Amino acid sequence: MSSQISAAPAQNSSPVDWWKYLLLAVILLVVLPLALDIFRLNLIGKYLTYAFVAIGLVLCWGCGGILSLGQGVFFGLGGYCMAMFLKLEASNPEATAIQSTPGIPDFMDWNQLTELPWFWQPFHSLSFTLLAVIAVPVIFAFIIGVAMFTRRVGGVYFAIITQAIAAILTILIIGQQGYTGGVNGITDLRTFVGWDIRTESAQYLLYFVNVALLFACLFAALYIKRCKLGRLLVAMREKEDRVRFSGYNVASFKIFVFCIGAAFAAIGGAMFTLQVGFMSPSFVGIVPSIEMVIFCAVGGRLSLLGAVYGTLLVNLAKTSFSESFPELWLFAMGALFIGVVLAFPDGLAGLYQTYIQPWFKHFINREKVGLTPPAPIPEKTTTPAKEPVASSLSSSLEESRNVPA
Amino acid sequence: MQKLNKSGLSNVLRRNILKGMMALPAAMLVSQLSLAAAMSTADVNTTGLAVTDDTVKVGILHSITGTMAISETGSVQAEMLAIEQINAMGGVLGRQIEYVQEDGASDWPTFAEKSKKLLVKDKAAAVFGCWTSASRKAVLPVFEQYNGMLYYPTFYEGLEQSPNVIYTGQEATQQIIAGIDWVTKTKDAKSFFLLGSDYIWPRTSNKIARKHIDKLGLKVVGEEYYPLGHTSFNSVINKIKLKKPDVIYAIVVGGSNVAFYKQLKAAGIDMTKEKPLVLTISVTEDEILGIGGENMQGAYAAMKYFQSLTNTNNQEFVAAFKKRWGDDIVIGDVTQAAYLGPWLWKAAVEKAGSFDIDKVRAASPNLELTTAPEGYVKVHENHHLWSKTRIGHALPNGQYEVVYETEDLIEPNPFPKGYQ
Amino acid sequence: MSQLNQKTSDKDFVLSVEGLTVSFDGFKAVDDLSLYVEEQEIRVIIGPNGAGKTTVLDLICGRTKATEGSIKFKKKELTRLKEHQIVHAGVGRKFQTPSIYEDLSVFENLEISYPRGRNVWGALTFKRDQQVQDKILEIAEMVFLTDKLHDQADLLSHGQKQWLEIGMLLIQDPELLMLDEPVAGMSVAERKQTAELLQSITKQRSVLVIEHDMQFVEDIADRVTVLHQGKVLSEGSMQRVKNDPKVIEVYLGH
Amino acid sequence: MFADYTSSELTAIFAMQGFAGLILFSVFVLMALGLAIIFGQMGVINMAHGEFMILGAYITYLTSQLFSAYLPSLFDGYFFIAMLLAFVVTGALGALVEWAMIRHLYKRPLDTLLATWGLSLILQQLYRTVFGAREVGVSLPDWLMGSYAITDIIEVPINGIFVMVLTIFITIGVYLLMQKSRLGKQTRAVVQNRAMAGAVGINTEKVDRYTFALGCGIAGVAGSAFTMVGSTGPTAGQLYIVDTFLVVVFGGASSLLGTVASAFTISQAQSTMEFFLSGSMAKVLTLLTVVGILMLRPQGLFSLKVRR
Repeated sequence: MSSQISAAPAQNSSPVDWWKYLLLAVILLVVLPLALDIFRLNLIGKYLTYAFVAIGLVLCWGCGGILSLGQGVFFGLGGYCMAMFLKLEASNPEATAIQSTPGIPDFMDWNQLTELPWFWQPFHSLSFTLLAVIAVPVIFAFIIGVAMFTRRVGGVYFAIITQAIAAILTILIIGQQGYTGGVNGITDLRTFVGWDIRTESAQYLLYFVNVALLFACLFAALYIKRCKLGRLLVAMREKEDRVRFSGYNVASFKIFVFCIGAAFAAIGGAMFTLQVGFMSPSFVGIVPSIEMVIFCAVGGRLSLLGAVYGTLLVNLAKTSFSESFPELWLFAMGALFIGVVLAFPDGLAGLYQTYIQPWFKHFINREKVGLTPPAPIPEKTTTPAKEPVASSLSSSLEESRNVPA
Repeated sequence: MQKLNKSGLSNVLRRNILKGMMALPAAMLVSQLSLAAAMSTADVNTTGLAVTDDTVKVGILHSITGTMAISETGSVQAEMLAIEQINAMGGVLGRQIEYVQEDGASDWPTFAEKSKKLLVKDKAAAVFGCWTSASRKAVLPVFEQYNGMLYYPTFYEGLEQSPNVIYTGQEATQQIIAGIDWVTKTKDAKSFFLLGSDYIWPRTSNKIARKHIDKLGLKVVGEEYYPLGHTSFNSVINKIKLKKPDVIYAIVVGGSNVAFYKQLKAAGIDMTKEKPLVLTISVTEDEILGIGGENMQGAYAAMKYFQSLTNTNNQEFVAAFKKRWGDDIVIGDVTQAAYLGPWLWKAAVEKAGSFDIDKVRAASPNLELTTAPEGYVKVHENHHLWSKTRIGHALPNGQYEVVYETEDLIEPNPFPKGYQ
Repeated sequence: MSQLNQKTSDKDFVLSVEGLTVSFDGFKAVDDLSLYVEEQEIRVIIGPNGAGKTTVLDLICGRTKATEGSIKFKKKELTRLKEHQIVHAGVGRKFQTPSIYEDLSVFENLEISYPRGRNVWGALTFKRDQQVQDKILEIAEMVFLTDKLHDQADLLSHGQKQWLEIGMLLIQDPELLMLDEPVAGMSVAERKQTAELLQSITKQRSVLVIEHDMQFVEDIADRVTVLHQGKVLSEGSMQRVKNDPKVIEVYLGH
Repeated sequence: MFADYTSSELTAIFAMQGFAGLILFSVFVLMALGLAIIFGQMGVINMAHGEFMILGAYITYLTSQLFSAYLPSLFDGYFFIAMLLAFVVTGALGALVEWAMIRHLYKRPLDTLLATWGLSLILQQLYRTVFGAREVGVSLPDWLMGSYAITDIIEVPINGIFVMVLTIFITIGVYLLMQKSRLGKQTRAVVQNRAMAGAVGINTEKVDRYTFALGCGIAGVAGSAFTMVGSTGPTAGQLYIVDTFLVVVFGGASSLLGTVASAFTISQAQSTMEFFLSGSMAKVLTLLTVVGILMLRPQGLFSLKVRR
């Protein structure tokens, strides 16, 4: 039966271009460490922690159409959990002998706390901390997800509410400075289980751990994107009701992918704390949350690798711009936002697919001429890139507008 | 007025303009060059800082963008002016100062990143910068790890003493205790309402104020904090009206200031009547620009510097500052403290005969500066400055009239016993 | 099996709707409506615009919550179930405008509708095995889309999209199939094909159809229910309904 | 906490506290009205709304400078001209932005969020370059300053009354415009069915442009009014944006009445809580309550149950 053969590889599940992942791995693991000194490499490592968030956004926003403007919350929660552990380690009684209450973090002493608050106690334990880094943000995401998705809050409303949550958490962290370090954040972190994280060798090691975790998240995201759940996400983005009336509990899938995004962000946050040596409420707020969406949009909201490249490029541009023209930076960043949204809604990945890939394939095909008869190229990428995005987003607005029924 | 302001800002960009200015005191330069030759670079720089036979590199690290740019602009201008003046006088150890300016973008992690860049990549011999406590806390580990030297200009909460920072602004006790003593003695104040933005400096400062008020046997009738950027203060103003304090002790910062004083005036609390009297430690002439002189008229501020100081040092400084940055510019306490940074560093380097951080640090304590606009200052062992505290009375033109000044220099005491 | 045989045991309706009422801010879109559908029956609901036809389907499939009344499907109360639970119970619903996933291929559209891996874990571990592929091919053939299996769904014609959506329902193998205007926008030939399709698929199930095309209704309907202002105006064979003076007045007479 | 006060003092305080809530309410309404039109009626998420407000504030500042330099005798009345100018200029900028950016994005509402965020960054930097990073002080005519003493304790700020009166006028104006005027009807028609509205001869492009410009113009007037109570600096606009969106969403985005009601609820809640709690906690609790209620009732306070 010829149809049997044709049934197996459906078009959208074309094989993974593993060489692209290999290329990224080579760039991150070989080229950059060799080409850059540890200062720059550490910066790259810092930027890559944002890429964790961007990967999560590809799943949530690109695939599932769920735009969260509160991903900074999860990044921050993960980072804070790690920072609490490191801070307790840095606040041993010897190092804090000058305080009125030695042995507690310095900012608590400044705020007249005389003992460690209960919720800080478990962070003496490494294993609890590692668990909390993931669990706290995921549980938080789960609660938000259950509250919002089961009530079918979607699209624009979801974006605004997550934004408000980010604002609330920022005010709370800043207001409760005796417990959280306030606007200063948790600073002056030194060692991780006795290992000085500020030395060059530590920073090299942390960088590689960071990249390894990034790839773990990339592959996890790739799996999700390519399995049935990934197709369901796309389906939900387009026709949520159809999915629902095909017998799926739509909310549970949204909650799942939102929690995954939160988990990725949290890992990024924890790695940020380790590599940068402090955590600050400025990551929890609205501005970084929106910036992370932009990293994802620049890379191409549907492309996992694009998210990584987008994050790197925007941040490198930001650093170099603000080093040479600090006052022009905001103009450039603003123009980038508008440009990407208006002209390249599929970001770098879209540019690659429309311009570079066809040329690339053409080139390869010319090489192959003579060896094998030229096979017709399945031009999957010629479908207008803007269309899916447009329809998905308008349907998400419809969804959100339909809420009051 | 705005035009001048604008051209001033765009100048910030054009650091190359300095080169033109360096050419001016050519004669001096020649004589200094021989000095430079006398002190070989290898001698004055044993730790690989960015020092050549003719130049030495320093960093300026403030927010040029973001919410804090409002406050930090004055500091940048002061530091640039000081550096230009030092260069015109022949530089430091015969070497012209070149500065690398970085933007902290009102974002603490960015401050950390940029400070690291200044120390690791640029090998800056000193960094002048930071404004908020949060940015200082963010860069502190970096300066300690890479052994840099930071000159920090802002009045702040104390509770810190780093070998890698010289604090050119006042720590909290210097600013607070003298002010409270003054209102109790001369204005017969008995009750206080403490108000602040919600972060560490106002909270710590109010704690010190409260302890001191308790010590004096007086009463605190209320203490309130509002998030940074909060703009509606009517509720707290009602509370103030209800509690009828003699003194509103206000440590509101940033844009909230504008809203607070405008609403205070609109609510019928006329500060010129001094019932209640407003005493602030956070509103400099810089902030009054935004608040509007007519809204601030009658308030008192306790600080170490006001633009209206009449000593000759200050008159020269104000004239030079206006010449450089425009006639309409105002100079606040922090701006003056920022101006001290490069001069203190120059003095320390020259005393040490070396740019090495460790030698500069060793040379810093007990260093005196007689040319400071605020008068005479001296560096304490604890890296803070001895300074006088003055009380200014706000005039409608946005300036403060100095109504009181402590007789002696106040010793800095960043870890005040009994006040924590 | 003959229809008469079924009628003798008419306590066992597949779907029995009783006293169903829903009001939107006081406006009763469906008002005390009762409706009974038998096994393997093709029931067509007709009525003028705004009669509440689509709302009835919405109520049955859980898209809209009833204010009052009960909907029993195989003796199971549906009014308290969530949409996906109603689907699991065996009710499938096609929307008025074709509702398919235009970004996915026909194959993937059908695959997503395949009733396996319907929870998060199931979807994560779902395998495209032979069983799934065979079923998809079978359904594709039924809905005349075998050639189009690997086309992206937005390239289909309007009629083909309607078929695809019917196919997506068939693959779930529901016992009650609800179709909202299945032949709207179809050519005459396509209508005929669709009518045949419906006849063939009712061999195992009941079908509830909303349709305006009277010729099509005559072709397929076992019985017809006429709705007017949220109430049942008339019910019975097409012939009877056509001759009902009430119906003529409010609907056909226009 | 009330034991120390006489009952007349308490009455006075509650009266003033209520008034403080009303001022906050006016501020919220002014902020949210423009957004209610742009977001509620057009579905565009304008993250640069705060920057449009600040533009209005800067225009007011410029006008005040101009008047005090050239027309000091007319200074008392400059504020009205400033508001008018603020409306016109921000409205014009709004129309420009709609033409250059927004009209390409009507089908992608979430993307308007990103694009307008970019716009807000550009505007902020523009203000910083033009007006300097420092806040500018807007001097007010004397008659707007000070307060009106009703009793010994109860004093009512005059600019507060001014803001309230202004709010009432603008709200009524906007309501009439949206409900009764041709533009309002056309706007609603376009929002409900763009294709159909176009088919019956409504120039949808023009309607979009005017509506967006109107929303921005109202933001400009709001900014102008805010110079009386708040600060005018390049980044001041960002302070308002979250509150503003919450007010609109909480009210049920498509209903102007809902926006007003939600502004009232939120402002009264916040000002009452501010009196009993610390400022930060009051803010957190208010926002939390709003978000909590939105989770329970995502459609907001006011919205019609519609048939779909």
